[in-house]
Amino acid sequence: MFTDLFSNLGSTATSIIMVIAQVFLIILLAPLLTGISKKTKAFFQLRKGPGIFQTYSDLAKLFKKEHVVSHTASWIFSATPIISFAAILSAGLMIPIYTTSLPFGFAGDIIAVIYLFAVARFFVVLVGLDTGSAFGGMGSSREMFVAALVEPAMMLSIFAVAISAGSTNLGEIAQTASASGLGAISPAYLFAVVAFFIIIIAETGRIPVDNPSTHLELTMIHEAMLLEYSGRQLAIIELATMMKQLLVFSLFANIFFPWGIWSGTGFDTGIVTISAITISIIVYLAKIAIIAVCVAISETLTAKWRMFRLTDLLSTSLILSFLSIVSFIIARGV
Amino acid sequence: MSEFDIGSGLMQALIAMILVSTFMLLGSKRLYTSVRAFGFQSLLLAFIAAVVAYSTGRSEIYIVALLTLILKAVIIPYIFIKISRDLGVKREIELYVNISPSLLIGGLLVVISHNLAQAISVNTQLSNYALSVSMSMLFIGLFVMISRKKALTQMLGILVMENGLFLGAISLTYGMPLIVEIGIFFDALVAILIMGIMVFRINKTFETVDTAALDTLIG
Amino acid sequence: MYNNLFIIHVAIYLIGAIAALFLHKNDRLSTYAAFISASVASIIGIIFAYTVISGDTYSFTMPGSSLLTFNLTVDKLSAFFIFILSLVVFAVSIYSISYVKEYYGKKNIGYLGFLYNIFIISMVLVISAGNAIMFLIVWELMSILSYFLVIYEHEKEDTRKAGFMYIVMTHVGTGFIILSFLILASASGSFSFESFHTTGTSLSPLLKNLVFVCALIGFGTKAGIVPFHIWLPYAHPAAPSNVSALMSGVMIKTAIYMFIRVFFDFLGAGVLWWGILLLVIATVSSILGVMYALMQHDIKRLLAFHSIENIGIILIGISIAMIFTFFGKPQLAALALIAGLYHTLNHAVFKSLLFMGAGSMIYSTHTRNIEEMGGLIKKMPWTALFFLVGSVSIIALPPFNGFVSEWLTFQSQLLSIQLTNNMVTIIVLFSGAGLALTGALAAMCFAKAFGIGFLALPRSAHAEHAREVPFTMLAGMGLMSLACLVLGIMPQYVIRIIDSVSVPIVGASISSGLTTVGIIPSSPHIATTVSSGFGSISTTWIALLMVFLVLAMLAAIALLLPKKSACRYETWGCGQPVMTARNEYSATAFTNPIKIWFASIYRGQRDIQTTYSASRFFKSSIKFESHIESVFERYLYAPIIDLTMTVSRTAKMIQSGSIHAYIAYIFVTLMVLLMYVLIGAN
Amino acid sequence: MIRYLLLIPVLTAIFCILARTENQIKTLGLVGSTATMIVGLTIVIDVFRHGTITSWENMLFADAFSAYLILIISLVGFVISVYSMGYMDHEIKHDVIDLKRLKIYYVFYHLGMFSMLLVGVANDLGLWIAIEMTTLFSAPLIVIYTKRSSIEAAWKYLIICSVGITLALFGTILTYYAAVQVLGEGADALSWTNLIGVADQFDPTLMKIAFVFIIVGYGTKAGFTPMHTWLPDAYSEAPAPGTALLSGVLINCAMYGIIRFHTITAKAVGPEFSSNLLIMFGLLSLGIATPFIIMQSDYKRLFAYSSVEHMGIVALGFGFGGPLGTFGALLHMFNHAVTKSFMFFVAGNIRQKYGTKKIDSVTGVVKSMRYTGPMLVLGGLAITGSPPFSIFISEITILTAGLMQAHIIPTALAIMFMIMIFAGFFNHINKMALSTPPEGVTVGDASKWSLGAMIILMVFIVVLGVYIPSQLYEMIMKAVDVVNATGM
Repeated sequence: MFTDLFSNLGSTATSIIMVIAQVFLIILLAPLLTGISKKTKAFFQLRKGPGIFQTYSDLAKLFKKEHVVSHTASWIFSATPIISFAAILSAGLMIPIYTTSLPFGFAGDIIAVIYLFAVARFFVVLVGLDTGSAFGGMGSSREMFVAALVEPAMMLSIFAVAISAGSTNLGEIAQTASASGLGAISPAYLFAVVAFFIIIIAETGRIPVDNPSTHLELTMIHEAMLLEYSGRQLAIIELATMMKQLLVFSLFANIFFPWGIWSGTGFDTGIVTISAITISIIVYLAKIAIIAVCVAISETLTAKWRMFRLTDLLSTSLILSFLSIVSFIIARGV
Repeated sequence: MSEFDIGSGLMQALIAMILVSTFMLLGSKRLYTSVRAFGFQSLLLAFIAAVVAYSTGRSEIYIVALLTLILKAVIIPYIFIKISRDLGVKREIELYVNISPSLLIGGLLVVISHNLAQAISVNTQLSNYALSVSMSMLFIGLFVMISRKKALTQMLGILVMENGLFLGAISLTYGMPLIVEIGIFFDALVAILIMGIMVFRINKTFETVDTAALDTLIG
Repeated sequence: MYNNLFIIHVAIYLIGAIAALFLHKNDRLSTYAAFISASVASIIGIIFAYTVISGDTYSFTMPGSSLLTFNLTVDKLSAFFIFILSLVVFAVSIYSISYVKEYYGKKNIGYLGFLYNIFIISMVLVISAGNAIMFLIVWELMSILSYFLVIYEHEKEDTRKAGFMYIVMTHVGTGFIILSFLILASASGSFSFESFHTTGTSLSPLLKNLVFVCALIGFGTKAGIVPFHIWLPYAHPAAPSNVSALMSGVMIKTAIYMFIRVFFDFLGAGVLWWGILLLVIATVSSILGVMYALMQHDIKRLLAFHSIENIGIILIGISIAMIFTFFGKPQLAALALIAGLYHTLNHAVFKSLLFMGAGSMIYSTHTRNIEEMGGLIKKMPWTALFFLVGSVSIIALPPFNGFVSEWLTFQSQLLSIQLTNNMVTIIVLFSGAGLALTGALAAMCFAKAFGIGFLALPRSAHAEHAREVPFTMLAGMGLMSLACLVLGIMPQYVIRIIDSVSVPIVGASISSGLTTVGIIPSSPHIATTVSSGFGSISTTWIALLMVFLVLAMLAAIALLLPKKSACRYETWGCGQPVMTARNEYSATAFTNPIKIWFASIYRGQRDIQTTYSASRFFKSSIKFESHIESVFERYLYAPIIDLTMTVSRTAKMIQSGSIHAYIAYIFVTLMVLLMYVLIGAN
Repeated sequence: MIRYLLLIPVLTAIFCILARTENQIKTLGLVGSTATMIVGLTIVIDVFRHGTITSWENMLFADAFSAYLILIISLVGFVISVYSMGYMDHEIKHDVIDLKRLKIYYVFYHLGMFSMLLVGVANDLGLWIAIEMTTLFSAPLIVIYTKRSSIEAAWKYLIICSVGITLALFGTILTYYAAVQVLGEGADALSWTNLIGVADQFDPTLMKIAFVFIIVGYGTKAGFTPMHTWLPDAYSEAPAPGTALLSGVLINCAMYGIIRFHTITAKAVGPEFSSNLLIMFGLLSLGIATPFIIMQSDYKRLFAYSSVEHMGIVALGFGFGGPLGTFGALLHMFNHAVTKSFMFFVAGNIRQKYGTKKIDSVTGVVKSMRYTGPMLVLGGLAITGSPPFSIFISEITILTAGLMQAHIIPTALAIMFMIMIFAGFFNHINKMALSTPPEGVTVGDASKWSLGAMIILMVFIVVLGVYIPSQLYEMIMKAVDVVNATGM
């Protein structure tokens, strides 16, 4: 009776192993990515900067520290780190990391992923309001504003990807793209890449949209909402944010540059499989590292924009996605 | 209708005179002259009725002629003059439209009536003429009601219209059935009576018989 | 038994209505009479709806005279809407038992209970009418009764204005409906819907388009689509909250029902531009609805605007179904229609939940302004929880119900790629961006509504003294919250049911897309495997995953981290010694970025008045006023009203009081007509 | 039987003159109208069962159409007399009118009834006399309150209607002239049955001219725009039951006259000519009533303009024609008579309570008057054609007929005007009914007589909104046959 679900993979056990592997990969890689990104920025700013593993130590320390909760705050405040962590990790199970045959690929497609991210965002925004601090409210307001800007552009770029792949399930999108090799590159594809790149910057709160390393309250967006968090709660929510960043990068990497990803159907081929998986993971690491570096470079090259200028940026993305769709539809030549 | 040919010429002359009397009424600026013109017109009508009665040989139409004579040519003008004396109404008629344009419009109305009458195919020459004059009187009566300010002159307008009707009834159909005819007669009389009472009322309440003052109910 | 269920349930409503009226001297008794009977009747209604959906069409003809025949036909579509109605009525009735206590001694409860029950009957009959005359009668009855409910608190000036606007708008709508039905009736020679069904598709193109446009305006007015929505944000807040829940949850759905009935059943969705026009209107409605909602601080007005938004989302599904039907893709049409119907059900559930929540907030705080609430989560934890569930559902967060229907809508938009008409595909896909924008703005709006209304410190004395509402009110809300969850995590069953409803309409089924896969048997996922696999989700599994992860994390925290309880302290306020509610971010400020972004649409105006005490450096007070302009009221309706007024004023001059003029009218009329005859004769 | 029908009101009027006390007059009035109603209904049933009946050497007769008119007159007339009991009681008590005025009211009320019934049963062009009589007998009802404005209204009523009636008489004469050409001279030429029998041989142009005079003439009395100008004045000045009589019953008599000639004209020159004129006047009446309703400041005038509107709708119905249109128009005559009388009763109650006819000075009727208040709202809905009230049914029938006869634009225009009228009307009703009453207005409703009369009408309004008894249906269908000349 379980065969349907795991028909591609042979047995329940392997699926469980794969799920666990993915979970740990996501949790473990997320701080590393932040480290790489910080290091790159430091490099270009001619600083030495912290090591790429510094983030791990920061998190470990935060877990040990005591946490302070405001009098004003309600249960929403305490629940949010866990809810947003769970939501983002659930989304992570639907995004191809090193394999396109996701055990939970059927449970949610890209739309579900975006809405799971939205769950995390919604609760974080509530927290911004929950503490009663004016900064929190400001951060929440801006966060939602940026989200409203991002959402249409993102949905359209996803549409662009989905219609060309003929599916919204990420595993299949990656598989289709990877199977068609370099033939996937088309005008539609190029428009979509640029459009999506703008979106990952906005979605992960990078310059010019938000500055993750700012400590000036009036300019903060994401950080402002988390201002009241401390200790383990801060650690969990920071980790969740990093995970989201990793996942967005992975989305970008495996949708647009899926080459090298393992798309095997089971472990039955023994050593070949294991080597293929290893290669896949290494390629994956390389890809997201490159993306992180690219994002860091683009961050270094631009200054943070005034909030109301962001409409320009995101309408660029919207138009590009639109062009991508149009060129795909025209190219299909019906 | 052959027996009627004898009276045809006479009829036409009488009808023409009625039209003239109508224009007299329309063209006069004095109340008494108007009333007299109306009386004259009614007298002519009574004649016409008598001619019709004679030529068709239907004696009951004589009754109609007599009633017309008594009521319209005598009693109603008398009532009019009495009312105007009692109320001290000014002799001069107040107008919205002056005499000469009034006459012009009257002429136009006669032309229209004539055209209308000609459009009807069943007409003989006489009935054609009678119809056009009676319609003219109807229209001119209406026009008098529009262009004259005082209540009394408005009543006069109605009476001219009724005379027009009567002319039509008597000369086109040689008198409708008597009972209907007489009914119409008394109805008209009652109407004039009630209006007369109303005029007194208006005079008492508004201290004028100028109906232009009766314009408080708007919207 | 099956045949009698319908009659029985209507009869129970009726008994409740009459009993409430008779017991009006005793507030408590009439409350029980009205609302308990309504909830009993609604249960029977649910059973009845179920029997029809799983069985055959139910029809019933009342004995009537030769001109007026009343016949009821409840097919699967009607039954589905009766199900929605009964479900909402059940929860709302339970809620009402305590809610109406607010009015004890102040208003006539018997009258309210009477109207409430009769209003429900009228909605049931609207949904089940099988004949145009009967439909028009009950339709207008529904409007009138809801008008009476809207003006229940008619002592307030605003309520009277809202009532007037509502009755006029709805009557305008009815006028258009009458025209469209009469065209159908004069073509088919009968008023029965059955004959409309047979002749509708064979009408001449002109008449067909006329029927469509009239029906669109007519029912669109009731549904509240832009630009006919202006009554909705006034009327829904003016009514008592339980009635608002019914109006927003059910009444405007009757228009959706009729959209489907007319466009598919009568007209066969046979013209392409119909679907496209409706799609554009729907998208614009959803965006503008949520945009105006964002600017509202009156919680009920906010929710009312969200009804406009959600009607838009529902109609996106339905219009895409029309487009697919036109292109001869019944399976895709089925998917889109199911998306629309699913959202109809969902909206009914969460919107009534939210209106009940709003009612509870008002019940406790005696204000509708969320700027004066705040901190309610501590005073009324259950209400807060239920309102949160409603909020998450309406903004379509998984695993709650709104997500499923929005996902289906997105999928049907995506599947337009299978159409051969490029232009249509692009329009449909682009509407997806509109839907996404709507979603994001809705999230912002409910973050505001919940965040400002329930979180942080109380913002006024009203909120300070708020207390949790009585049990039945919580029960009503709890039920609907549960429904939100169940509809969210078990869509596979719901879709099967809706599928059987939509099969007679579009002629195809998508139940093959419901693959049974899973560790837990019978918890399959839904997939849009229409002609080729496209996307799949399993909210059951998403929910399970999230629950599992949350539990795992709690376990991990408990096991791995040292046991430390949190240290409670003040919120950091930039060094200010005491944090008060005045430091908090306000709802106005929260939505200000959007207001600036869409300044051209909102046309906001602000007015700052500063008074100084000694010199201009010492401000004694600053008064800030800001309001937005209702574009449609100002640029569409106001000119029409002004024009009517000017014309009327001018026309009124003909009654000048002068008798001479009056006679002149007669004279002129006579002359004109005689000339007409003369010209005709020559 | 027909003779008794005419005799009873006249006798009642005579007895009223002789009566000494208020109670005697009022009792006489009620008894008289009850008797009239009973005789009227008997005739109606008789006609319904056995077909046309005649009396007095064919001078009087009743076919299905006249029986239908008699039904409306006797029924509504009776209810009005019931209402008068309460209304006049209040006026006497508050010294608004004295015994003499009361007597005038009752005498002319019954004379008015007589003349209207005569309209129904006059078997020839003598119909004209009857209609002229209705004008004369109803004029005194307008001046019951001896105010300046009443006199002004009465004067306008008399003059304008006299003009109209004179024009109508001319039309009648022309018709007779046309008939004489075919039938030869003699009294028989004037009876309806004879006229219709030979109408197709009439001279068409003559008949057209005749009908123009008829429709302008009787149209004045029926309140067709632009001849309606007397109507709001007269309606607003007469006492409420008098207005109910004028608007509910009398107006239908004029319409009856027009339709009799419409039948003949349609036969003589083909249906288009007279139908188009009716449609034109119908639309004009609807259209002109609209701004006056929207901008109205006096609620009795408001209801008066609504009568103009409804006569327009009736004209539309007859103009659209066909069995459905005529049916709708006939039904609408009845529904309008009932509903409009009801509205004027409401207006009477409100005026007696608030002492003003200004809409702005009336608020909170639902609070100050427990029964009249809701009735105001329901009546307002009913009169503007909202279901489930009777007027909706007749309007929808008429509109359907319009579409069936392919008059799409007139139908659409009519719907538009109806909606605008609804909006205008409800704006006023909303203001009057809701909110709290002004200071100084005590809580309390009108007398039982008044409310009783209103409840009787309400029953008709509601029942006919959802159910048309088959007897009534067949009865109207027979009248439809007469009007469309299909039954012969």
